[in-house]
Amino acid sequence: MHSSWNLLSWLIFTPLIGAVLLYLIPLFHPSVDRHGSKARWFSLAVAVLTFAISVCALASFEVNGSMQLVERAAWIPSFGISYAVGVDGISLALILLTTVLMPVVLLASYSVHSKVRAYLFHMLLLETAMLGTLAALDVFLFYVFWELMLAPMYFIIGIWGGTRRIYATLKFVLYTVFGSVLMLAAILYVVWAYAQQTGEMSFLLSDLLARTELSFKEEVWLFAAFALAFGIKVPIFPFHTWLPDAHVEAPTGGSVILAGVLLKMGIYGFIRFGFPLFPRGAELFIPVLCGLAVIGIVYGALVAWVQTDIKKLVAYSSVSHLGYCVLGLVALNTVATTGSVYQLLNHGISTGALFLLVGVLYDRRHTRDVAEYGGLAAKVPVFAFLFLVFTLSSIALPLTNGFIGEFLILTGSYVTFPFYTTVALLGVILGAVYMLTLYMKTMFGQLDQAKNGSLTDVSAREVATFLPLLILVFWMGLYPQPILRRLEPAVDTFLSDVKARSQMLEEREMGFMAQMRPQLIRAQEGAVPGHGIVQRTSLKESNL
Amino acid sequence: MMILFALLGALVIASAIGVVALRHPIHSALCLVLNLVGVAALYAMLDAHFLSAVQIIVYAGAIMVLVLFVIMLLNIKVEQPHRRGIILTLLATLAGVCFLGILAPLFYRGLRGFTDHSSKIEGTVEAFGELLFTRYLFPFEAASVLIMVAIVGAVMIGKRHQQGGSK
Amino acid sequence: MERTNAALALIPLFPLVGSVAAFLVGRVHKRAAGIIASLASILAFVWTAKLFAAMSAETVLEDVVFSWFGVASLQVDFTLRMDALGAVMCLVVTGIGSLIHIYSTAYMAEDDSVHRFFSYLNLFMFSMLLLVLGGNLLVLFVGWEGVGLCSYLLIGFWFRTIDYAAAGRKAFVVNRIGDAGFLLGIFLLWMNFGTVDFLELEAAIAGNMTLVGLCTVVALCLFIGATGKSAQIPLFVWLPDAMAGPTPVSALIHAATMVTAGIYMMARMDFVFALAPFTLAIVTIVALLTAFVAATTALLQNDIKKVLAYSTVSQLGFMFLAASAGAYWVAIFHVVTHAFFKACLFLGAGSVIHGCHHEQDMRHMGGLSRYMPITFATYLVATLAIAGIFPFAGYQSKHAILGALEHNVNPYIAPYNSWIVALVTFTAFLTAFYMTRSLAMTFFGKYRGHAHPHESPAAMSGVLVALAVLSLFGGWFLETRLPNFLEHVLAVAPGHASETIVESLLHSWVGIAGVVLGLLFYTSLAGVPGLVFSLFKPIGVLFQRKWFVDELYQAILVRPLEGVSRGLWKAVDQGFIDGAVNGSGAVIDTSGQVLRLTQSGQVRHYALWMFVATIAIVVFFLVRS
Amino acid sequence: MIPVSFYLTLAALMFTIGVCGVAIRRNVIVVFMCIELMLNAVNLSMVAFSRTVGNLDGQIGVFFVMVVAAAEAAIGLGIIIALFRSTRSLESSEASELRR
Repeated sequence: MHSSWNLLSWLIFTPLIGAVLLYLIPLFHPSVDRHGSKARWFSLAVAVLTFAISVCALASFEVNGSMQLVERAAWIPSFGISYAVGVDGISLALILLTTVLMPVVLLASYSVHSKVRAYLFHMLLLETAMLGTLAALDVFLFYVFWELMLAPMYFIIGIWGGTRRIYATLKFVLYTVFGSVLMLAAILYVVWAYAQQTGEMSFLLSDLLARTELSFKEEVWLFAAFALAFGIKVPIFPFHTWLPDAHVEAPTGGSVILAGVLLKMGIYGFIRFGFPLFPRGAELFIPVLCGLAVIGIVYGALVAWVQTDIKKLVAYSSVSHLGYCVLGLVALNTVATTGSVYQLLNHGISTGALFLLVGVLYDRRHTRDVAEYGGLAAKVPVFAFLFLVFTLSSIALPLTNGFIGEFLILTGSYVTFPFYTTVALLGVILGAVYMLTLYMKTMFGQLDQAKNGSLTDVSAREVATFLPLLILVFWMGLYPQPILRRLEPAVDTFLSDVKARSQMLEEREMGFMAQMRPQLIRAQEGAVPGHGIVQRTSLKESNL
Repeated sequence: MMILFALLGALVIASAIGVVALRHPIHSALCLVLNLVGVAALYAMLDAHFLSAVQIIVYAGAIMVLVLFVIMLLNIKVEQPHRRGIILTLLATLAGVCFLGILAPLFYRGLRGFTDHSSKIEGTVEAFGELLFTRYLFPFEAASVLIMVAIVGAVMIGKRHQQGGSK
Repeated sequence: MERTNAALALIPLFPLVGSVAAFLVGRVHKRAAGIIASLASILAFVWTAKLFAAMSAETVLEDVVFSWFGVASLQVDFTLRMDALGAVMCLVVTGIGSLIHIYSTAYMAEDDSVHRFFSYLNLFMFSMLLLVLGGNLLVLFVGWEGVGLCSYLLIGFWFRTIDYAAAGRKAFVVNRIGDAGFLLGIFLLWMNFGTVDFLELEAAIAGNMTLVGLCTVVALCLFIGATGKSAQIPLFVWLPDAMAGPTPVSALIHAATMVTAGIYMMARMDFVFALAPFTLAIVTIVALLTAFVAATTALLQNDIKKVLAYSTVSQLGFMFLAASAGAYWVAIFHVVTHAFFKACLFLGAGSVIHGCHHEQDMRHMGGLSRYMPITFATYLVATLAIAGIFPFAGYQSKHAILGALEHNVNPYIAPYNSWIVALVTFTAFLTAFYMTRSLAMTFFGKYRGHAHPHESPAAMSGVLVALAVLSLFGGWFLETRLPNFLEHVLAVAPGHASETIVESLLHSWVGIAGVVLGLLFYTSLAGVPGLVFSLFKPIGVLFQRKWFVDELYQAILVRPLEGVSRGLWKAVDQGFIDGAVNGSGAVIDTSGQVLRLTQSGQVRHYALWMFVATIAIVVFFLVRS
Repeated sequence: MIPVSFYLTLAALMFTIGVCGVAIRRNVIVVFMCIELMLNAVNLSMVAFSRTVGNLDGQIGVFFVMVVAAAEAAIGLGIIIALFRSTRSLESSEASELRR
């Protein structure tokens, strides 16, 4: 397929067009479409269409590490801002995850009863924002989409959420905005530096990567700003407290999207922007990120264990799982980083499915308290089976998707961080503890709550929502090669880009200093002992 | 000339103070009419004949009638003095004095350099009209649109309220 | 070594298909589930036997099913491989598995969710076969975790009782601890050798004395994995609880097959352990302790299945002892004979439980030999076998273990060989004693229960007879054939001289002594056990309460960890982090509240402020100029 | 001839009185009239400047201010009537909905 088809633009904006049409076509007006069922079918069709387009993108994608399906057009030429989109293996995989999850979420939207049309509108808008974020190759465009993700989520939690939704949604938005404002400042600084050095303005990532020269100190600060924005989104350990609240209060669909896609954006941001732009700054922060990731793994697992709210438990398990992704990312070798991206997909599927399952229970019983359940396996066997499968996927049992990701991450990161990885293995154990405890308390035992006696098993529609995820769990566990094959070259490109830029910056800075003030070099080396050594060793290992 | 100016100035200031100081709105309004007439006379002294006429007709005539009409329509009582109002009065007066104090040196320093071209211009209807329909045609038309919008707005405000009131 | 391609994938495939079919068909036709599952299992056995018949001791059958996953230098194929060791294990798994399937069709006939049972059971067969056929560490690990899952599901099969479900969870979690160690071993091996394939690893490691340090660590990690799966100290606590599952499950998973996976893995990785004498010394000590502690615990249990469970733990200790002495074939030999007689014992216990209407407490049994003669006879044979009395199967394997321990050349252990042999002999004596106790309490004396015991149906008793026959002749049959068959895969010590029957009988004095003493204590001298118990009360209580290991773990591990978790959640998450977050929010809110006082909402105030601000701005510019 | 700064001083005084009136008075109509005072003060200064500079532009400005003032009167008085109907008072302190 030719890139002049504008495949990516169609992909990104199809949901938006659908969202606008929801309001333009009088057929979907609440007075005509009383229960919103027409609007639901329509938006489902839009999401499926988007999925079809993403499959086309996959079909025209060649297996190599380059950016493909690139489209570029000037947007605000006076500031060098352009509309530039493109995908490599990593973003394509995440885009497919998004387009797969979206129909599932829309199918699950039957639990939303009020303002259906607005809900669907926000969901579709959110999809556009997510796809745009994943495809953007212009920093400004990325930022716009990044912030655009926030608005629909704000309304989804704030309007259709639970009892403490206002608190949760404010916390979510303020946390995220706090980070992303710093990121904006950093972006502007980088572009300013670029303009200073080249005499022209450009927000295009490839320009910034190729030609912006930053000093080590600048890099550290800029990476810190990016890391805060992305770290909050991931979320990395001390910035995670918005997540349980947001998850608990969000409606089912919101939780699924939040866990399934939004959390991935942090890691994606690190891969696409944070690490390549500021390789030496990142280098300095790797031990910190790694430590926080491991803390997050163990901490999330421990805290998840003592939760009594099912959604909160799953939310904390997300903190633990995303810790693995961060660990794999900062290990910076092909195995671990590929595993990290793969684990992003897994987490989207298994945790998304777990939230859907909780949603199924919540629709029937309107409580998320573990103590309110128990012995359900006898009453709702199909549900129990689904719950079991996704639980196992979540605790990374071999032949489910989770195992591949976790194994790749741990194997790869063991090479770089033997100690941290050994500690992270605690998470493997604790993961089984909290998930199986949850499963035992809800599914096993006597059916002692009278209200559970009238529970009905999953309906055909609900089965339809789980079916794609179920297939993916086993497919990705049994035969991950089609995905890994596309991820690996992209990850290799990422790693070599980081390495190359790091060397380039190092040489330029040294060269500049040698020209200007030779005596400074010695002072510089004295001031940051070890820095050069750390870099050289870890980059050598990243050849793996 | 100077005597006339002094008289007019005294009238303008006195009536302005009257607007602010008198309790009854009707009295304030009447003072304002006096003030406007005084200003109109000052315009005339500055050779702005057309403006002087318009000031009398539009301001003193039309707008003030409207204000008086509203005051009578609403049958407004005398304003009761307020405890915090005294502090506010003092504060406002103080601020005003400060303001004047700051302006005074400005006038003194800044305006000495001005040369006076007083004899060269005539604010006649003819001169005025020529400018309005050539250089200022667009603002003029825009102003007419503004007035139309204002009329529509005024009607809408009145009308909507009638509906609300009837409920 | 000749590597030949063969359709190995069919072996695990039969039970996998059977699992799905049994579940789907079984939902409609209860009886069909058992038949389908049994058929699948038998087919797997037949196919294994067919392949086995065609292979020689040196053959390695190989089947690369598909390339599983691969990133950079980490390329993993889904390889199945069957060499002599794999073939032996495969035959045991499918053979014993088929028998237990058949037994289960009768045992579980009255259960409501029999389709679920057989589905899980076949799934277990699938995983176990992957475990023994896996050609690399990861396929083995798939089976390793898979059997753990099935064990979890089957222990908690009667999930309506929350304790059973909790036992399943305990099994899974404890196994996971071992698995973490196992994973660590895999990481180390991959990191250093860039492969996880057994043959490639063997080629890289075997006999390379420079790798001793690495191998010590790797072997330790792998052994941690083995302690989890094969219930050794410190991770043995799950196995007694696992008796919550249906009895055929206990027989298949928790006696005959799954728990021996650790031994199998050790034998499979013998080239690593061979370079790690220090680790082997640790294995010896752990296994010795496990064998002894479990045997003492078994002495005073009243639940018939608990006795067998602790006996299994103890026997697994024996196997590890053999393996740690480098006599892997002996360990595998004991795995096989143990599978025969322990399956027989468990199924016999199941038959008793079935006959006594789900009574498991031996104090409410007794005199059952009259009601269920076949069960009694087979139980007797198996008891004599486990006691290690000639010519029953246990004799040959136990004798070989003691022989191996006597000639242990491990530099860390060799000086204490005689002590170890003495303790093992004593443990063997205890084994004979407590097994005789359970035999006597169950089948001798007067019936003390209230039910109406009856013999089990033919499907059950037939299987019992088959296993009893194996327990009777299995050891004798395999004694020379097994080492010959395994010698190309495992190090086999030069065979000991054959002995006469009299010598053999003399060598079984330990077992005979145990059996005789047990018979005396629990039939004619019925008052003696109580007397002995009251004499050594503290020790007795210690044994009876299982050395307080569960309580200990609960107190030093589980509770503190839960407390810490709760503390982290309340103090760090909600207190500290959210405190900081909400605190900064509150600061902004408060300052807003203060500033709000300036906002009176009255236009004239705002006007005044505007005026003041204008003055301020003008002043600012005046001062600047 | 009267110096232009006399006019300006006069205008400044008027303007200040207007501002004080806006701040002091609570009656909305009086506030409205004070605003007219301020407008007039500005107009006066503009006419004076117009003479100083020597062209009619300042006067044109005044003309437009008057137009706007007329429009403002129409709308402003409409709002005052609306306000009175809803609060039965012309106290500006009564109309403090913004604060809540």
